Amino acid sequence: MSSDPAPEERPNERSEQESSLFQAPPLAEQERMVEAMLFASAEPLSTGEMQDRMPHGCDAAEAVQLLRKRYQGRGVNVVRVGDTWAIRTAADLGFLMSRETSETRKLSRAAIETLAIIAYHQPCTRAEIEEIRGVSVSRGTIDLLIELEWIRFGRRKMTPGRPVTYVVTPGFLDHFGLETPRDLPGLKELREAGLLDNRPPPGMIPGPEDDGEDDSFDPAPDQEDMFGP
Amino acid sequence: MSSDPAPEERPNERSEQESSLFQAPPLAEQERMVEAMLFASAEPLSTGEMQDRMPHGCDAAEAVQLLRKRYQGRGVNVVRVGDTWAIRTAADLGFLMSRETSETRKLSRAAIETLAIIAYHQPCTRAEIEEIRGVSVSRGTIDLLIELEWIRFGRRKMTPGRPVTYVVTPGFLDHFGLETPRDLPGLKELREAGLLDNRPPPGMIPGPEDDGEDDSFDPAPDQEDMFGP
Amino acid sequence: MSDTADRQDDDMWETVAERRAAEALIVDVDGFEGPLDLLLTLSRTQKVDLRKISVLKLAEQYLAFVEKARTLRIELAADYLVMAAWLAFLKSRLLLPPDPFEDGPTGEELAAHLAYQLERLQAMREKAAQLMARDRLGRDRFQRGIPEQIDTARTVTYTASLFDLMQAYARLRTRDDFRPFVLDRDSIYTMEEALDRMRGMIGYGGDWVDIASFIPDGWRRDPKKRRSATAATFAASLELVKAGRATLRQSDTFAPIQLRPRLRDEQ
Repeated sequence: MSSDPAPEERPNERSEQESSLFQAPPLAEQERMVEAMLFASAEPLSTGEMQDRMPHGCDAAEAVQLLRKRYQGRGVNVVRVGDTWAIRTAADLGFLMSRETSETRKLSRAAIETLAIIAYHQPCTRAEIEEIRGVSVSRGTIDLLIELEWIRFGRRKMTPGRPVTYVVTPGFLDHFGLETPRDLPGLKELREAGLLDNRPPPGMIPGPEDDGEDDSFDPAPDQEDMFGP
Repeated sequence: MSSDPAPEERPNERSEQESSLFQAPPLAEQERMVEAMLFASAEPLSTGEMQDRMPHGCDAAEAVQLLRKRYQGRGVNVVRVGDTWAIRTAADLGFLMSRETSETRKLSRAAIETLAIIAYHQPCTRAEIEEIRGVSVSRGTIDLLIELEWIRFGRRKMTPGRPVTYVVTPGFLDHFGLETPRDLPGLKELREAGLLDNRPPPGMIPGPEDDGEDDSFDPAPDQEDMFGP
Repeated sequence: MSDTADRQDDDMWETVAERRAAEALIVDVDGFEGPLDLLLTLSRTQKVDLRKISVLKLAEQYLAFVEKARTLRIELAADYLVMAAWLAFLKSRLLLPPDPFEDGPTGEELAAHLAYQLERLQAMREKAAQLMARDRLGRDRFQRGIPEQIDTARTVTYTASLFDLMQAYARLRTRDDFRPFVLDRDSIYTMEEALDRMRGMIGYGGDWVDIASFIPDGWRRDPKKRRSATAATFAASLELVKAGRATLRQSDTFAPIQLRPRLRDEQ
């Protein structure tokens, strides 16, 4: 008890929590808790974050699955966003929400294409984006996408110059309604068609570090991880 | 449906909406709509406002009642706010809306020194602490130690100005694993523990009680008084 | 240049309307996002699967475009011209029989890569469009309008061990012990003290005085103190002589040392 600095601040909760130390609340109750937390938050929450706030012994992951089922087909749905969960209105009811729509900035073609290239090729360097688009990428385009919190810096590539890479964020997944980057439309087809390969121009002998395939920065595991089968 | 600002963006919904002009959607569907609106709205909505946004023939008031029933006992409830409706966290789950972060911080040097002086010299005035530390003691340092319940006010000193004194508390003894303040190691033990490794000139080894302070500075009698058997 | 390409070019300039349209295409060169974008646009006139595109025909179209742009004196960015040069090279590679002694990629390989680049760019454009057409947050799907404030109750636990406490106290006490070092001076009379005392006593002019008379009262009995005071007074006397304020004399070895303040005009 001496390690507890302020037990007298919340005596009730404290004792509630303690009494439940060895007996987690029923699952239905846990579901209610997850429901309350997801409703209250505009941002997606991880099961870890939720579990931290729940009484001892709760299983937020299981409760989320129950809740998700409960909200299937309802006006709001429990959606997965990467490793996190959120409640979002059903897409077919968007017309009701016209008043909530805030003026969204019109994105330039360069920004949209750059975003798509990063999403499908991540982790992706600026040089790779430029190679695919055939033009240089302006600083402002990348800045805008970072500002929108749709992309962020990934690890540096272990190629000469150690270029930074870009990857998409959970905010990107949330915005475009994707559970994981694997759910990007047509990803499998593109990969099968070889269109996601880093194919060097003929005549260029790909060195061991030429396309970042070296051991210390092998993009494959990342992609496997994110886009895996 | 002139309220739809971008009908050309979602032609399908548009036509769906039009086909429903003369036939209100099923009540279950209306309930979904109300659910989505209440969820997404930045402020509570009246049934009138909701009905304005809903397809022709809908009865928002009825849909709200259905929804309210559905959420009874759930983690969030549909509640009436004046003439309007809102979704709110169930009252019993309010505790989930606070995140507890605990942080372990090391006591500042000023605080630990002040505490040490009070422990070794109690009852001890602020002026005495300052004399020993050689710098002034901030109000915040004393406040923090009081807040931690490691020190408290002792009796006023019978010297001009009748300054307040500070003494350590049983909580202090508990935290530091001492039975009485007399268990604090003296300078001899400190030296043996290697804490006073610089050898002061001979004849200059003041013990904790041996620094020429007046009698009231002697911790022994008062401690007897405070924590005595 | 093949006949078909020439005829096509002629056709392009047949009517005023078409000519205007073509000019618009050229003048609007800024509207293209680089040579690859232009090539992709041109490839659409072939109306075939990008994988079956005739790169040779495409190269000719591009070169014709650049040529037209030049006759219209339209400034073309350097990369358009670089592409033109490369396509001219590619065209020659595709038209001439392969040189068995020459290293490097064949025309077909180069053409295949260009086709691949176009296909990849086209694919990315389609995906970008699909992405933007998804049910997007804030347009089709919405988050909670009144998110509830999660108040963070931060509990700070301060830690300090008994060792910290002892160390802090030891630090304070040790600092006391090591205040600027001062010798135990109970029985030491310094030259500075002697000087101060003597300066105050001698004034200007006067008789010879035994320097022992300058030793303060308390310093005469205790031998330790007397020794210190005598030495200090002697040293101070020498200082006064050095400063020209006094003269010293001693009649004999071990005889008393006498001091006489110097007169002002003696200096």
